[in-house]
Amino acid sequence: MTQATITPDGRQAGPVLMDLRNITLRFGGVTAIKDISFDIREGEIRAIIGPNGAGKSSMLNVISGFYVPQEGEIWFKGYRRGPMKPYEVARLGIARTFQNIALFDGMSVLDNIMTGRLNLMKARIWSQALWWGGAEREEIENREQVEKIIDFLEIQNIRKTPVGRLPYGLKKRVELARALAAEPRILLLDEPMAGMNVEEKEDMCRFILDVNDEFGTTIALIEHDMGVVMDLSDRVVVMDYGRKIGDGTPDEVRSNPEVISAYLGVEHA
Amino acid sequence: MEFLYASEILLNGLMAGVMYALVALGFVLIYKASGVFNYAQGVMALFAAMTLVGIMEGRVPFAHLINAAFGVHVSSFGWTVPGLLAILLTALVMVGLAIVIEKLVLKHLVGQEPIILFMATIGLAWFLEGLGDVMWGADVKMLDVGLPQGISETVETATNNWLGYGFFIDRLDIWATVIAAALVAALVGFSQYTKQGRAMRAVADDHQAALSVGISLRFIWIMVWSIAGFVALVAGIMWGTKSGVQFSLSLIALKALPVLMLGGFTSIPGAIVGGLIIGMGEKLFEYFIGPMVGGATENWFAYVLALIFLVFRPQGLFGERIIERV
Amino acid sequence: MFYREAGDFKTSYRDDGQTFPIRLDRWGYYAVLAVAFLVVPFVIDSYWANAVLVPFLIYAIAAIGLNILTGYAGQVSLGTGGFMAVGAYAVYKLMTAFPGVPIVIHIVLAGAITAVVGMLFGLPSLRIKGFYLAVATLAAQFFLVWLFNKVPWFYNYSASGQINAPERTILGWAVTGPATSASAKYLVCLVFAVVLAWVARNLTRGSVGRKWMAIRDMDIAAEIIGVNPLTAKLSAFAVSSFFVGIAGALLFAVYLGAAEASEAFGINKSFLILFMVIIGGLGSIFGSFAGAAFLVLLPVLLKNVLVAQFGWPTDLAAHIELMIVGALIVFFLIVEPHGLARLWALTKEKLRLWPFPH
Amino acid sequence: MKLKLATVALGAVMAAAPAMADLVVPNLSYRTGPYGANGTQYADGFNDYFTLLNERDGGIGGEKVRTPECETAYNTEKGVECYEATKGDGALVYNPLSTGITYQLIPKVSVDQKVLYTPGYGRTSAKNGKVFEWIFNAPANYWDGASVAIKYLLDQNGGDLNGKKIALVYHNSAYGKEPIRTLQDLSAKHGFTLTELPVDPPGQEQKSQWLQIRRDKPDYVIMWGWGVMNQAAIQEAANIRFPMENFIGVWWSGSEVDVLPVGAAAHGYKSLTFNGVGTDYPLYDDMQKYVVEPGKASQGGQFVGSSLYSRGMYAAVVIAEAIRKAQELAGTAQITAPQLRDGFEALDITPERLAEIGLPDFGPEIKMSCDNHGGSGMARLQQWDAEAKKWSLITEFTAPDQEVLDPLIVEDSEAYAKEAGISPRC
Repeated sequence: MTQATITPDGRQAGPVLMDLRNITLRFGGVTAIKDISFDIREGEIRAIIGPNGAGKSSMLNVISGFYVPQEGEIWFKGYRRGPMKPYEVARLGIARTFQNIALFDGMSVLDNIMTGRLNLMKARIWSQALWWGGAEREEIENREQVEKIIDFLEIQNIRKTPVGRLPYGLKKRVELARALAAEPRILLLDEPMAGMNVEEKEDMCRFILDVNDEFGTTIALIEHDMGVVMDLSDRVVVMDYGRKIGDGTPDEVRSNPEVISAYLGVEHA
Repeated sequence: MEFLYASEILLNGLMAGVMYALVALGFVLIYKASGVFNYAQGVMALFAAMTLVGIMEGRVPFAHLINAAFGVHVSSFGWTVPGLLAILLTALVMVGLAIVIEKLVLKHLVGQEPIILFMATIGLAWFLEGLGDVMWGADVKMLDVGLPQGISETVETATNNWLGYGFFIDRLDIWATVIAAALVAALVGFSQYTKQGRAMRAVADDHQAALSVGISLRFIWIMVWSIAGFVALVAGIMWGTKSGVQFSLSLIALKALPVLMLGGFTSIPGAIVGGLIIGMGEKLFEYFIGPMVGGATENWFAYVLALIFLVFRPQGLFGERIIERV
Repeated sequence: MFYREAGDFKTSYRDDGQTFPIRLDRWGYYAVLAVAFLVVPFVIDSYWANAVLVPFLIYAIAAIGLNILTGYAGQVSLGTGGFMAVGAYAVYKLMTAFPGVPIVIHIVLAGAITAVVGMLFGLPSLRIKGFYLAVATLAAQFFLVWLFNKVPWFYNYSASGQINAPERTILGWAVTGPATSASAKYLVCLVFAVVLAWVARNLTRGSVGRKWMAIRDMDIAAEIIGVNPLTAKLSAFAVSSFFVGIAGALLFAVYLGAAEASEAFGINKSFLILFMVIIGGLGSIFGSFAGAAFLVLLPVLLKNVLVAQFGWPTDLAAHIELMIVGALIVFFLIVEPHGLARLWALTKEKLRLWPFPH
Repeated sequence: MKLKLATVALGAVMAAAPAMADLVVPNLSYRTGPYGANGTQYADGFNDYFTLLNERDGGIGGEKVRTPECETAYNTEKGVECYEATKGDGALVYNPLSTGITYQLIPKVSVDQKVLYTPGYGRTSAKNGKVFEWIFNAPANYWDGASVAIKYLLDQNGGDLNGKKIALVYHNSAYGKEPIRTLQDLSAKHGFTLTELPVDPPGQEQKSQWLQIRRDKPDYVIMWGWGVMNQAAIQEAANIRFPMENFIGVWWSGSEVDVLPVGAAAHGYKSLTFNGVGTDYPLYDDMQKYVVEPGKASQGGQFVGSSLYSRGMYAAVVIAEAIRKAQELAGTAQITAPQLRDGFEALDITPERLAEIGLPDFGPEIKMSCDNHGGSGMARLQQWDAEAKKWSLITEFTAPDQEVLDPLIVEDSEAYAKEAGISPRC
């Protein structure tokens, strides 16, 4: 264990939890990510920003194991992660939400959140078939945990509603609940506030900060809304055209000339 | 000598493949334009062939039902209709059928999941099968629109002189190949060079976009189902000439499914190449491997071939590559 | 007014997770079970058993099996007939090879064997999706039927390739073979149907069921949240085939007593069971029963009405029956594509508010 | 409303069992499905003969015969449903015209004590009455057929088939597999080589089988087909110019629907048969007068005299004679199924009796007993005349090679007896 450091805004940030080294990802002839390295520390909120097509989502997909980079190494909890299937990555304790909500439309809110705990439920198939020998007990225990998250995210009244019927903002919240239910070491959020109104955004910000505070969950997020990112995160990676052009605290990034010209400059020109 | 036998089998397999492709073509047309996997295509071929025979022989439609209901004995108008005119009339019936199907079924199922649409076409298949029998009776009907049958002596003599072994090629198969080629050419021409054809392709590419530029989806559907009905008629004529018009004709749909898997549901060249591969493959397998495993392998071989192929190329021969995203 | 959930409070998660959370439903269910077990066996005659109830129960089991695969795990299969044949031939081989072992064990083992075969044919589902998979499962259908037809070992080298179920008893009552009484047939199938429906319900409400549904609703997202698609899909194929295999074993051993692969387990059977699932409702166990009841009863009903009541010629009646069944299927899909189960749920929702809908 | 519907539904399902005091001979027919074209003609002949007896003689022994018809579509489950729906009605005997349904019904009729009469189809070893008490399959079964065909070929070749090549093209089902064992034994005995070529039902596509025949050039082709497979095979045989006179079908491959679609090319095709064809029999005068002209014939009598119609009628003749015999033995006109079984076992249809009925030389002599439920097994050959569009009989009734068949029948029926726990009677 390396010793803990204190971030500029006074919050506790732990040792390096995940370290991405020289990641390069190509699709056919197109290079989506070019030799990027950065790390994520235990307990921090890490943001990845950049204009459209900068490769942010690809980066998240690399972390969650959906894309396998052609080059580079991923270190997690001090070990090098070999090529893994997405579900194996999930079992390491990496949970995520999606840019275009990926909830299971045919299931209720409760069941959707319960799917987040699938990796924590160990009852064998025959035990479940007969609903005997731990299957029921396990179901109830996990239900209790899920109910805590439901309370936390204030979605008690829609527990039994099929997610297909929910409005957009609530879906985003259910998706967060599902990711949280997995009790992840790292929570990846892919544009958690995209398409929300101001009120919903404020709620979501509050939830993200609370999650970070109360559960101590490490969070890596992608977000467009610069104001939100700068307020929320401890450290920021800036990407442009698949390259990393900046990395540091929000203040550092804000004053980085390359970032200003490549990103802010373009957006606010 | 073994090589000559094998080539003969190969040629015959290719021609059988043309017949499969003919059925598969109808599937592809409808799937492309409306996303409906039309299981009723086989029954449509049966229905078309029954109607054709019924019209040619001047049978009274629903004679059986009329007789049962009113206690009379009607069966025939007492006239016969020449083949070409009857084919034309049958084509009109198929257009009418397409309109009815669109009005009564498809219109109400817009936006449903593909599996529901698929099931609806099976329901449709049962209905059409019953309707065909009630309209024209369930007896075996002979269909003769003047297509020749039997061994082609020209080919046999030619190959005998040339290779020392007379190849067997069925004249009906030769005709089927010619007609299928003409049909495909006509379809391609239609979709490339006519306004309706372009509209059809636009719909196939993107429903929403096509709608937004003012193409009537319903018109396109009726048109596509009519064309598929016509393709069914052609397939029905071929198969009906070969083995009489009767119930089993509807089962040719099962022959077309592996062709579709292989060729991709959306590709016309895929249907043709897939048909050829399946026809050739199953005949060669039955001929060489069949005797070792007890024969009658044709029913499953095509499916297993297509299955193995798909495991390596999940989108089929000509299907577009599937890129997964989140 | 009478059918309501207001006031029916749950005080534990256990209560909340039960199969019939509404009290009246629970009572209705117990009443149906009581009638099925305590009344029907004493009044059933062989026509009702053989023409209606036994096929209904057997098809309900097969429909639940297919519903697990198609309705819960989202993998469309047209190989059900082939898998039923595996169950039938497995039970036949077991019955004739080990006559001393109780038949119930044979039937369950036949299900297990089918599960293994089902997993084998489920392997391509990892690469092939949607309709391509549906058509690919036809390979199982045709190949299995061919195999049972071709390899004499499967039918004990009999001259014609027919298999016949010898007599086996449970507690001294014949349940297979010619001497089986109508009520014995019915009871065996009923016990299997009830137990298997209960098992299916347990599986689908637990974590296995959630894995299946996650794969069904969005397979990529499911994999990213930690569902192994291999085990999820293969377990669905295995469980589904287990059910289907038992249905096949019962169909052959208890119901028909003799069978031939290509006739009894042909492609039509696959379609029939898929229809039951769709008409009944994808992803609903009650729907599987409803769908089976609908498609077993309707043809019998139509035949009796058209031939016995109207006195129409049998062939005309059969053709019109085909038209009516086909039209009804289309009609149902248009009116309620989610099947009888949804229709039933909507009715109950209305009833819940009745007579004060606002 | 719901309740009302349910009541109607219940009533309709229950409606299957009115009881009346007639002789009930259910006709489990199939007029739809893949084999509907064949089944419908057979069913017509079966119905019409009983209609004739009712109209002309007032039934049999003064009792009218009822033939409630039930559509099976050649499907075993529907067959079972039909059986269950009709058996409570005082049904005496079943003739389902399907080997599959027969296998379903064999155990059932033994328990319910109904007679199962399966002329020319069904389970061959049911000939052994010691094991199969309730099943009769006279006048001939599949193995008889195979043997008669080989006997005919022997006859054509001066008694020697040594070194000849014979191909069997068969329907890949229980039915089609029946003759294989017999033919294998016969090939060992007579020294011909046998090639087996299965065709998967329905059998529209037979190109590879016939290309194989074209290459191997067998001397003879024997066919066990049904439905569309028959005409597809005859068409393909014509296509490869296989000599039609060397192509012999079983009796189920010898109807007009099989050869007519092939046209002139089918000329000379042969098939087995155990009944006469055409309307050149005195009985048809009565048939015309009492049944066809008054409009009482099934489907307007359009198939009268066809091969399958005649076979259906012949089945009805045998059943009617058995009923007559049973009435005689029981001393009552209103017989039961067990009495009918006795009637079958005492049945003796002599050529004289056939002439009396108005069908001289229409079928072979049938004499059954407690242990022989299959009669003499005699069959004959017919040949298709494509110009006249009719079948003509080309041989007399020929007896099969019992020396080969008897051990096979004993073996198969004893295996069944052991499996089903039946102790032999007689």
